[in-house]
Amino acid sequence: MSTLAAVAVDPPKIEYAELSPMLLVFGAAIAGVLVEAFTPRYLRKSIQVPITIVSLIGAFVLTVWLGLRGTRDAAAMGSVAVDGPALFIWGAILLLAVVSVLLINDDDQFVAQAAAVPGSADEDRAISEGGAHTEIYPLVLFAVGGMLLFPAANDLLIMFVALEVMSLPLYLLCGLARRRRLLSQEAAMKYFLLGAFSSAFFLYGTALLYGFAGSVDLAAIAKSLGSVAGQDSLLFMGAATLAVGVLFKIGAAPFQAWKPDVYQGAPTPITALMASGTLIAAFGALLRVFWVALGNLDTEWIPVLWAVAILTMVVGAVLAITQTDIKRMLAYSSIAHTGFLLTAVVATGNAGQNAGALSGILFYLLAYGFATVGAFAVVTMVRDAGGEAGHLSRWAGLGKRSPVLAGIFTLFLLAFAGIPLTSGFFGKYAVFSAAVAGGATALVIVGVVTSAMAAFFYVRVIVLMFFSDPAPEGPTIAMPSMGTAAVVTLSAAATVVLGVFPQPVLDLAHSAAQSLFVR
Amino acid sequence: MEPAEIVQHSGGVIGASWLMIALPLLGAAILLLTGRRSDRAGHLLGVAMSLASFVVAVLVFFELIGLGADSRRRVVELYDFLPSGSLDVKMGLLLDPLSISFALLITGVGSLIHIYSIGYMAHDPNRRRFFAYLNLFVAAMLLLVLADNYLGLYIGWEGVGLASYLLIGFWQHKPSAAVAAKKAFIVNRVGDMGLALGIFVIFTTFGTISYAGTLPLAGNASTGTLTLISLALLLGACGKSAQVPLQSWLLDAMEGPTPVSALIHAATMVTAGVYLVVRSGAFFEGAPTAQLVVTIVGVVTLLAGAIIGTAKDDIKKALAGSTMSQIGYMMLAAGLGPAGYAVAIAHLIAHGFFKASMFLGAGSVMHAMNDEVNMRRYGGLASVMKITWITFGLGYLAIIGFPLLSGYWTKDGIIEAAMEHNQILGWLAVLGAGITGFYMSRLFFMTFHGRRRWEEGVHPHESPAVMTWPLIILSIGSVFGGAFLILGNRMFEFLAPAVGRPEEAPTVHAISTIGLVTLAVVAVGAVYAWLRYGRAAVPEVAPRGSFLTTFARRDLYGDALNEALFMRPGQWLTRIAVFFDNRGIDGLVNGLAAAIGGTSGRLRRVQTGFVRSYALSIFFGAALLVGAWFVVGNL
Amino acid sequence: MPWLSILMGVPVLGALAVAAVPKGNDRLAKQLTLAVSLVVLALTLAMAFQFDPAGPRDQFAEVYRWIPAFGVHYAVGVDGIALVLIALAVVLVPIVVLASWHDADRPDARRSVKTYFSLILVLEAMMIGVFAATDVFLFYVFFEAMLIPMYFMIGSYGGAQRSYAAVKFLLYSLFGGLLMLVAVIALYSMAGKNTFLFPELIGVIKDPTAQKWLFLGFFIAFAVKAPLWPFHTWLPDAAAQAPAGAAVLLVGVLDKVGTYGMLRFCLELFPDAAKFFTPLVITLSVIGIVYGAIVAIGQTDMKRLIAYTSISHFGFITMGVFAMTADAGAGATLYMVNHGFSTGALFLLAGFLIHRRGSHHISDYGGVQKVAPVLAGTFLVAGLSSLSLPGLSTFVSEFLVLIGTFERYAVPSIIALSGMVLAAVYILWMYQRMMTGPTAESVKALPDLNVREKIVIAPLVALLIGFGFFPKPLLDVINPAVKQTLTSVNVTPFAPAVPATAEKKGAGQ
Amino acid sequence: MTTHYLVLSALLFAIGGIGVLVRRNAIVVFMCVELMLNACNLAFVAFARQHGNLQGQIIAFFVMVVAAAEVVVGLAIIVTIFRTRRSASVDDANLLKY
Repeated sequence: MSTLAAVAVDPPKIEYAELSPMLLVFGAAIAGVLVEAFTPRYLRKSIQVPITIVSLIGAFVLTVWLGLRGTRDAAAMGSVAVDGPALFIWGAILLLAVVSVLLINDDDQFVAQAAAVPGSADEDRAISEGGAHTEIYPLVLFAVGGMLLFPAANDLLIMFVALEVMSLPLYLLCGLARRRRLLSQEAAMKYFLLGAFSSAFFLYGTALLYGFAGSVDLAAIAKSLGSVAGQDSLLFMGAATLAVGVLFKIGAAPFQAWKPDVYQGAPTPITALMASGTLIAAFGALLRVFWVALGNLDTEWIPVLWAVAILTMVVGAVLAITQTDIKRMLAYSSIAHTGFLLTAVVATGNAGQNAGALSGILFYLLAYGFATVGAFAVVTMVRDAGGEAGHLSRWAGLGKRSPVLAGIFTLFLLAFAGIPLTSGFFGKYAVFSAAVAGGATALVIVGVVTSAMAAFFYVRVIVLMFFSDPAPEGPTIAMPSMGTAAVVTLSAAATVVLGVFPQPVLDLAHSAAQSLFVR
Repeated sequence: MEPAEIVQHSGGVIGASWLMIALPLLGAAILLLTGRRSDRAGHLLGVAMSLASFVVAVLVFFELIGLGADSRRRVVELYDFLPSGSLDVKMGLLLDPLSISFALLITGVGSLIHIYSIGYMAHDPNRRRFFAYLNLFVAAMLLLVLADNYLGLYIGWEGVGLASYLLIGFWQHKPSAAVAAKKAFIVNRVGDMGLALGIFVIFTTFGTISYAGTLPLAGNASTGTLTLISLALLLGACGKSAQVPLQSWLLDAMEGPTPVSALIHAATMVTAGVYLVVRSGAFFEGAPTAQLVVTIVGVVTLLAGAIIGTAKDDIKKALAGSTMSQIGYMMLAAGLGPAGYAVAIAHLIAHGFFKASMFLGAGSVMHAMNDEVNMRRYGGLASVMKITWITFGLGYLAIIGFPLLSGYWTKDGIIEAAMEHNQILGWLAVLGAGITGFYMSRLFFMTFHGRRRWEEGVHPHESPAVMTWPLIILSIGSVFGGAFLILGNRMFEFLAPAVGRPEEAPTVHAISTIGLVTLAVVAVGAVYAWLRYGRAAVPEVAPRGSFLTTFARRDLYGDALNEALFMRPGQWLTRIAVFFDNRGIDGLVNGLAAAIGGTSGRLRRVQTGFVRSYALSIFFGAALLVGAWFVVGNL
Repeated sequence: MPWLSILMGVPVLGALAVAAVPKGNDRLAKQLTLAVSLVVLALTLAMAFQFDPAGPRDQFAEVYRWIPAFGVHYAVGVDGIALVLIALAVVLVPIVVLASWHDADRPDARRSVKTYFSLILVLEAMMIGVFAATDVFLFYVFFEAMLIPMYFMIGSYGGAQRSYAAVKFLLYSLFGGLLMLVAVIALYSMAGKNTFLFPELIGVIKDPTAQKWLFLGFFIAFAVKAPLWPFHTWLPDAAAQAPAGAAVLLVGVLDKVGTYGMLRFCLELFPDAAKFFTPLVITLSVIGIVYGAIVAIGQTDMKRLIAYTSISHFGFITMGVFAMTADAGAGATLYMVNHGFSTGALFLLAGFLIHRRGSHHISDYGGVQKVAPVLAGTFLVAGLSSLSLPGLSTFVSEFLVLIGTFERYAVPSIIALSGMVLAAVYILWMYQRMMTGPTAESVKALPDLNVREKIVIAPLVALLIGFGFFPKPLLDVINPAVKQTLTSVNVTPFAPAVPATAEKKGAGQ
Repeated sequence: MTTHYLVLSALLFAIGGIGVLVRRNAIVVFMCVELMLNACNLAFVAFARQHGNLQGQIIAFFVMVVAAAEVVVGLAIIVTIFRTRRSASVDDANLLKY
């Protein structure tokens, strides 16, 4: 007793204000769980949706507030970095999360009773009861919370935890598609097993780096790189396996295999969330790992990432050419875009260049996020008897059946292709120019060649929609729900605005990137 | 003596000489733009414009005469045509004895042919268009001879090419006509390449392309340059004047209506080459080699044309052959330098008269014989169409050089000049004269004498006055023209300011030894012709004839040669190029695309759908990463 | 008064208005489009009259910061070269609109008519912008963005092979454009001036190696656009499949962006590299001239034939650009304009024929001259302009290019001369096959040009003849600009072998 | 001293990894993943001992918790799949491919 009392334990100092966005989201998530527990089924949705949206918007507001307040430091005993990039990424994630939730708010997408066997009696009953899993909302909130924490984590442990907090709900959400449930469940399982597998690598890397540095704090690791000697094998091993974990999350080759399957199988709103939010979060984490923790090791990892980037771009572009499923094609295109983003990651140098590259990446992520969410939103609207009309052939002649929708989708495709006057162009320009400034011109040339290839399959979809005649009994265009319509218009607007007048956002990204990451 | 200096001029009739070109051009424009509306009066407008132009020419001529001999080279600035970096072309007209004599010939003979055409084309629904083209031709031809710089000449040069194209192909519904027209244009284009090249070299040498800025300076340029210029220009001249090797188009050109053959392919356009050579004399005189080539081309052509003329049964083709040959004479003379220029131009003008009269005569005959051109279906026409017979006869006598008629003076002048210059050339020219005597007599007798070999249902009759009067006027020219120009060296003295002159003028004598020899040779040819085609009966279908005959009939295999050398290889080249473009270049591109697609298709298979294989890829990926890291780290 | 912004704004607004026209009312849409395009034409003329050839380089200049982060400006302004090309564009647009009055509303294709016309207007705005841009980045933006409307015009309203042709066109150009993007980025970071303003980038890149690479980046993009042999194979497909009007704008104006870019950017930004690569470029050009002509002779489809003739003509233009003499430069620029008119007329007339007979195979025609003399006549004039007959404006430009090239590179110029003969072959042979000879059964009932079509062709013919005899107005505008360009390339001006001083002596004798 | 533990953990990690690759039954595969996590834990603890700080041990606890959470989610997914397919073999589920 006394001995125990003798030991003075000073309580950890937590800057709750700086963590408020995350806390709000997590709090709302827990509240959601309680709602599930204690309110009657018919009420749940009408409670969950407001909670989710309000909390997300609230979190966004708080983020903005933090930004205005000029917060730039490592909170919670330096384990959570609330710095410029983190705030920008938070803002981006929260915005896209709100948008995605508007998509998710559409029962038709989600299974009535996940436990029910497809085609079985009790599934029919569940459907007839019109029930829906309102658990998806807290799950989404948890995932978003994870996404917020992942890029802000300033030590590897937090990063690991965040990784799991982000991933686990997504594993579940992937399995909740209402139609084509076999695919959905398969996607969930694949995502889960591979995710767990890769996170094991991440953890092992963490362990080794801990062994090397004696700490999992990113700054400490960075410092130790200079001081510790003779442990290279430990260091390299650890760094490499750690890299596996993050590269898996962003879906860089050769760790991209999960992306097409999961994107195709998951419910489209969830795909949208993953393609936008997860990617952004993962990139934030990736940057922290490589720039902060392994910053002084760049001579070693830059060549490695060069290879990875080239491989990723090529694999994404080449494989996408022959895809026949729209979601699968978008998955490959997202792989290609990951590759484009990586060209800026390797473009490190002096602080100025880093800031340039960072702001480029941030802008790209935001632009791409909006475009991709919008694209998936359109995908949800093109349906036929068996749900969404995934197969490209079904999209033939869409331009004649509903010009507006096809036009908007074309806009997104052009943005992906990086045509000027769309957001994608400036994104591409930002990262490529950063890469050139960082001396990665060769990489950029690979980048443009692959984006020329990539352009081919975007263009192919346009050809299908506009130049080929509609198939008889083609897909019907679902009358978009308020949410979906809002999402599409919002994303389209963002794509155009960022494409014509990107300066404000560029400034924002720039000021966010100026301070780089806190150490 | 050097040519007189070129001086600016303004005001007076000379100042208004641009009307010569403008009027016919205007006529053409009106006739083409108003379309069918002007069908009724169109031809009259055409004639009026041509005559007006002639009047202006005459007035200019007299004003020019009025000036002192040494100030007869006047430039009339029109406007700043082509201001560019270093090339700055001011469009202007050069009025000097040379250009004005051409202008007179063109407008004079041109007007007569216009008038003649009223009758000849009376029944053609597109007569208006015909006159529009004729006017266009006159305008272009005048620009050619009047321009004061090579670019202007070039524009007129291709302008007459266009007019000739349009007129040869006037009866477009006849495929043969269309083909002939195209052939004429393309062959001419080959010549034009030469002309253009010549202009380029002139420009790069002198920094300008106006006559005033270049010709007087010719002496400052190296002989090599001058030779290059001259040969390039000669190529152009060959194209336009149907000289070997670019002669092949002229015979086909007879597909056009006969007045066209008379105006363009006998009297005026085909002489443009001679004009070019004489005009550019300063260059040629600086390049003896080039001059030699000119004379050789001339002789070869005059023989070739004559030989072709001997074998043709188509009256127009025969005349075309003779045209070639006569222009050969002119070329030969033009190649002799100042000594030859005058006589060349004199022969050119005389030839303009008698050849035009004969072509129109031939037209009149065809008119009478329902457009029959085969002389083997003629015969004995002398009695039924007197005027045509007489006028044609005079022209015939003139061309074979019957004493005291035009050809006698001008052609002998050429032969003598050639003799003095080079014996071989001279004797070949004499030989040519002999052949001329033969084939022209053949033509004349086959057409107007001997047994009547008409198709049944043909009732020849004399042509209307509107057609015969021009014949009469032209024949007057062909009788006296030569004497007028040659006696007292009139042409020589008149041209001197324009083309310069050797120190002593050639002595003109009515009877010279060479003249007599020539006469004898011609007589032999004529008599032989009379024996074969005048007295003896002419078979109605051409006998197979000897190898030589076929050789001549086939235009000395000129076309066969072109076909073998250019057409066939060209066709092959085209096919190959098209194939290469589709399969080669485009194939490469599409192949690349296909390759990428194929790779993609095969690579997809790697995505087996088995989660464990994905895990494997992650595992190996991790291994690779670790490996790479160690490799890089230990570098 | 912000002339250029207005010139771009009017068509954009017009396009929106046309797009807003209620569905059934195609006629109104067409009339609106025509009106707008005419307004633009009028405005352009008004601007052109205020243009001072002797004045400063960029006139009517406007410079606003657009994206400071990238040093990008919305900067427009015209010199003589840009002015005439803009004029070309705005002259062609109303003609094209009137010509393609019925192109979009074919009964078989259920395609929106008004979209077609609003696309034309959007394209017009971009064409003006690309020539007016004085900021390299802005130029690039237009350069790429232009592809999209043209892509849709070909793809949605073209012939049987339209989607293949459209995709080919887009990918070719996009590929070139992306290479150019790399060069643009590199140029920016190497110049290190934090600006894309063209005037400030002249002569900044000194390092020869860098110049060469950047030059290639720009050049390939332009060579694909122009198109220069061997990057040309997209053009015949695109031009043959596009509706006649679109083909005119594509070959007449869009492709000029390539040659314009060479003259403006490749030469002025990378003079040393340009000189280094000149032999190569001239060789390619000469090959293109002869090759294009020969392949054209072998075509059986009239639109493809015309496309190949254009490839030959673009050879002349690039040759003139890279000859780097005042004459050749002026000639090349003038060539861009004249070629627009001449090929425009040819494509439109071909379009009329195809519209009547429903076939673009030369062999399906014959003796048209007899039934439709005006059509045949204008076709002949257009054809003659394509073989650059003296008296038509195309001759002036071709002559200038050839003589200007001859000043520095005699042999290529001589080889190029053969293009004259080949041109005569392909044009006259096509005319012979289609217009002369006995009238084919299928065209017995072929109607002659109607009033609308006459109104379409008349101005083109007038321009061809007018500038053929009096090119001075254009040349006076072009010459100073070309001189300006050549001074920043600093090439030694041409001097004749026999100096003019000798004239006194020669004349004195 | 530490190295033995590290070798052991490496072995465990490798065994787990190989297991994931070779075993078909989803449950077993998943257990292999857990094995890998525990290998990591061993390493953490070993290092903690070496460095003489508690971080490693604390992390181990975190990892266990996370692993537990993973089990929950994982089993849920696997069970649903099993219910629909009547098989827990990971190889049966390959509708999504190419």
